[in-house]
Amino acid sequence: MNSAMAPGMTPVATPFFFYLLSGMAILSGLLVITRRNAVHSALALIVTLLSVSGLYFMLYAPFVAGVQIIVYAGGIMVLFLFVIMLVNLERVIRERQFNRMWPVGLAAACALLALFLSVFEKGKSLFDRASVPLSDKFGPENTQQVGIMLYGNYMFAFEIASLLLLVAILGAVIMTKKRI
Amino acid sequence: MNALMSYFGSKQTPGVAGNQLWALIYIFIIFAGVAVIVICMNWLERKVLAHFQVRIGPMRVGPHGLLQPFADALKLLTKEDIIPQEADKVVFWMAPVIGLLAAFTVYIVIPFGPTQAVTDMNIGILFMLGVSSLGVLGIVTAGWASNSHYPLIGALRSSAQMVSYEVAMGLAVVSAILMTSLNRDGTGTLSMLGIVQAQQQQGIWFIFKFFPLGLIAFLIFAIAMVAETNRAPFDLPEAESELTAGFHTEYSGLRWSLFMLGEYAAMIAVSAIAVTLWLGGWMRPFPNGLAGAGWDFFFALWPGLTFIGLGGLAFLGVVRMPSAQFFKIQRVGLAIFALALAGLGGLLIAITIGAHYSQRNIIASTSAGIAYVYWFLLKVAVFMYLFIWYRATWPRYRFDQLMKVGWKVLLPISLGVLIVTAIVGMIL
Amino acid sequence: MNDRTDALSNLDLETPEKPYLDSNELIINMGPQHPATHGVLRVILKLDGEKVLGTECVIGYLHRGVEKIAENRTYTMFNPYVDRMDYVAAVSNGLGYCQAVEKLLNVEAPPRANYIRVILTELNRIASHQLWLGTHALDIGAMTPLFYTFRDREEILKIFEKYCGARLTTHAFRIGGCQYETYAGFEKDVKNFLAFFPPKIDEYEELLTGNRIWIERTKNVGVISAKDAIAFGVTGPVLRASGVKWDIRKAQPYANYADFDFEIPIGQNGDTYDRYIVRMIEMRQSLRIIEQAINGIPEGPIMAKVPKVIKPPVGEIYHSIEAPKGELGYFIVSDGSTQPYRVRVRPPSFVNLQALDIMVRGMLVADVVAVIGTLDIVLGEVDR
Amino acid sequence: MEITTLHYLVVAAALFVLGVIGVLTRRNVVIVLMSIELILNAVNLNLVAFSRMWGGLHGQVFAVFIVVDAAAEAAVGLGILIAFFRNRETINVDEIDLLKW
Repeated sequence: MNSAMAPGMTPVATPFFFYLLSGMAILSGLLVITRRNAVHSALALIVTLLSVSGLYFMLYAPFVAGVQIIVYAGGIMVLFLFVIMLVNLERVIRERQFNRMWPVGLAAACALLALFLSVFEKGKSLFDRASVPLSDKFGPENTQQVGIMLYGNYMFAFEIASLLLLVAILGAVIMTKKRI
Repeated sequence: MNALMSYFGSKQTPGVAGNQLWALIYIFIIFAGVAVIVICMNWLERKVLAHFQVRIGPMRVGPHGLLQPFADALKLLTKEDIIPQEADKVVFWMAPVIGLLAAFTVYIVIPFGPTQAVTDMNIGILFMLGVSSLGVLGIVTAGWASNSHYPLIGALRSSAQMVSYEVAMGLAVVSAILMTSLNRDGTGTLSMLGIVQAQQQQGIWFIFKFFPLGLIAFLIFAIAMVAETNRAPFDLPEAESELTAGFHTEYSGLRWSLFMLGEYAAMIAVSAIAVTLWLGGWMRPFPNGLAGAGWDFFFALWPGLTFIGLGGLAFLGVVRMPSAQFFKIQRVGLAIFALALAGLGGLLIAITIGAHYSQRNIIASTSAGIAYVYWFLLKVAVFMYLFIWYRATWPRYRFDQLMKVGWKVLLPISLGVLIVTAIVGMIL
Repeated sequence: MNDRTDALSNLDLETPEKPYLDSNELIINMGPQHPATHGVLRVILKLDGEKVLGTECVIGYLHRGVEKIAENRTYTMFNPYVDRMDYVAAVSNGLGYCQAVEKLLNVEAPPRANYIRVILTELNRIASHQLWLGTHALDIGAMTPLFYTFRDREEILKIFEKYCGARLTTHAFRIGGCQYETYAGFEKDVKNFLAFFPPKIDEYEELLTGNRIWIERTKNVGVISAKDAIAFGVTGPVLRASGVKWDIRKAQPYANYADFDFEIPIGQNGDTYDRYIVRMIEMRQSLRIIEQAINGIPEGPIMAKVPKVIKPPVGEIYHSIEAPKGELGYFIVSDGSTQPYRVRVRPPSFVNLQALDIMVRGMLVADVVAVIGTLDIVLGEVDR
Repeated sequence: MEITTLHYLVVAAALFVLGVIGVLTRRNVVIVLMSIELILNAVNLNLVAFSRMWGGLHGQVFAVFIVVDAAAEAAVGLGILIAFFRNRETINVDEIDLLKW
């Protein structure tokens, strides 16, 4: 693809893997919103997340891919499964799955998709252009570069993110505790 | 032929060099190898545990029960495949596969030697921790899909346990990664290869670095990894006396054996992380203290000598076996096994000596590769033995105590070690 | 009685007050097929997550009607049946029954018979405690002690086998004394055992006593106060661990226990760890008793004068002994015929098991297993 | 055939729309939360794709922030869900229609 790239980063059979991963992502995304059983949805979502993580690898963003696997698939989804088991109600599975407003929601979503597609159509020339040659930021040094960015340009945002996590922890504990 | 030879003499792992043929060959070798090692571990665990417990363990199938794992495998494969009526069939079917995949995927970044790995990733250790943490999904879904109380409690226990110990584990790993940033070029790395090379460059295994900081981080990891793989004394998810068998209570036959395969594969994987991060990966002991061509040659002989020693032990078994007619087949079998081991050892020694005297590149790289893999696996084997030893010695923790150890003991200590390591690293 | 025992009313398993509302209330069946219930005990646990809200024991899976069988057997014929109750301490069972009938007949076993009885009973106490230790440790997760104790228990069983031909259900004693004279080398075997065993106890203790995990798993687990223990009629090591110095061997000496010098270990907290310590010391004390008995064993007959056909006078008798698990009592009503009118056994396991509920309320599932182990129940005796 | 940024954008748009459909039509709160994760992922994919396109790392850094945000959102959302389930014994969105009861 690009000769300036670091060795070892060359993906093989790019189109094949792209279509495989994105197909898996979209298909299991479809499963997420259609399954009756929330556990099945969660498992489908895990497949989506892992496929998206594979797409990150193909976009030379290994750090984001790793974070995606460790935080999303390993952490958040375990949390989801845990909660689904706690609130496991047979009743919910038997009941109606979609709310009464579903045609409106579907129509709105379709309109959104149409909007996207029209934007893509209009901006085709913009998005279709060849990517800039890869700098070493996308090579083996990616993690280091992202780290330098996080602690340099985005220092303040990083601290706020950690504060956000702290608040989230406290909130979750207070919310779920029976007696405080 | 050229394609096959293309890899020898390369200074990179096949994945990094873009050598797809060899990457595939490595994947195949590693997967088959791990499966074989797991089967052997099964035999070893039963044998070693038996000797801890004044028993002799399996003795009937093959000489000294050597064929026991194959008999077990045959039994498990031919058992009736039971899926409970009320179970969620699809998820029940998928759960062991998830666990197994998570355990096996990790192996693609484990560096058995500087070039003996499938590939090397920029985010190697992050990838390993992430993928191995996916194993919990298999356990949780297994517990849920069984639709039964004991598996459900086991699954809830294990998810809480693995998530909490991952924190301490991750922090211990970070303190090792901090040490890599003390290289001469001043940049750290997450790559598994890079971590071993950093130890090579700094001339010290990280377990001894900033004594005792490296040691404490290593110990925290060593405790957390036992918890992470659900082994005694942290085997609460499958606590036999409390939850009958925990999350795999309803599993039998092939699916159950997949869980076992996944568990042992995960044990080997976490041991490999520990070896890579703190024990110098593929490096032989005392590369600085006992340097020189003579010492190099001496340590290069070890792989062959080990196999010859094992063959000798097996031959001792032949000699000590009762001479009754009944044992004749066993004696012959064991003797063949001993000869095979000794022959393998002889071959390895021949390669080593050949590499010492000949100038052929291919022999030298083969010999070096054997030594690397040997030292790596030897260190991993020590951990495997420790796993069995723990199991024989200690009672099981209770759930709240387990959480207490994880959050109130390991986490603060690992945080402290991390901070002190950072400060010490900055001063030096 | 205090509040804890008031809460003992039925679990009300059928109707949860607010269905579904508490998302994590769980009712599970522990047993009858469960690795840690020591047989076929079924415990219904009501859990809040892992916390035990209440338990209910369902027993009777091993009920064989031993007491009813007694009414259709002569006094002699019934003797082997008692071995099948507490099958890990068969000698003690036999001793209790024989002595009860002797009391009813008003005969006294000769001194030599009493000495043999004491030696065998104390050996059996050690064997029973060994089995308890192994299974209890296994329940808590330590596999290895089980195999150590079984290895050493073998030595005791060998002595039994040589003495009376059976290892487990010994039927060692007869009404009026002993059937068998000691075999040649009995003294040597017992003395060998006395020298062999103390290092083995040290070995067990080395694995467990100071082990941090063991201490954490057993300290303050399954606590029962002395008051509660007495109120429930709990006896044996469980009672003594709560600090009550009650041992029938001292309190109402039977056989010739009054001759021997030994101590009764007691605990302070009444928790699982104390019960463990008490039983470990009891094993050492049993060795002391055996040592005194084997050195002072007199010559003489081993059987008192007992009529061929045992026909006790009309009346009733209650006699109890200190079995390894607690007070083992026999209540026998005689109507003057060759068969007892009624036999009632007071089994220590059955009574001790009643305390399970207050011992585990508010604890975790893992503690239920530990407490069942520490109560040292044998389902053969609970169900009879 | 070369895979361009547009391809990734289409995938991201598809995931986004799927997420929106899930949020707007499903009754089960857990699945609604999962759909939100889908939306966040679609955004992340966009960011990383553009980061690749322009050759800067800002997109990747933002993606990391969004992952952090998703973790916080999931924790609090599921916490609220459990608290709600304790009180009302339902996890259907259209039954959560009172601010106070």
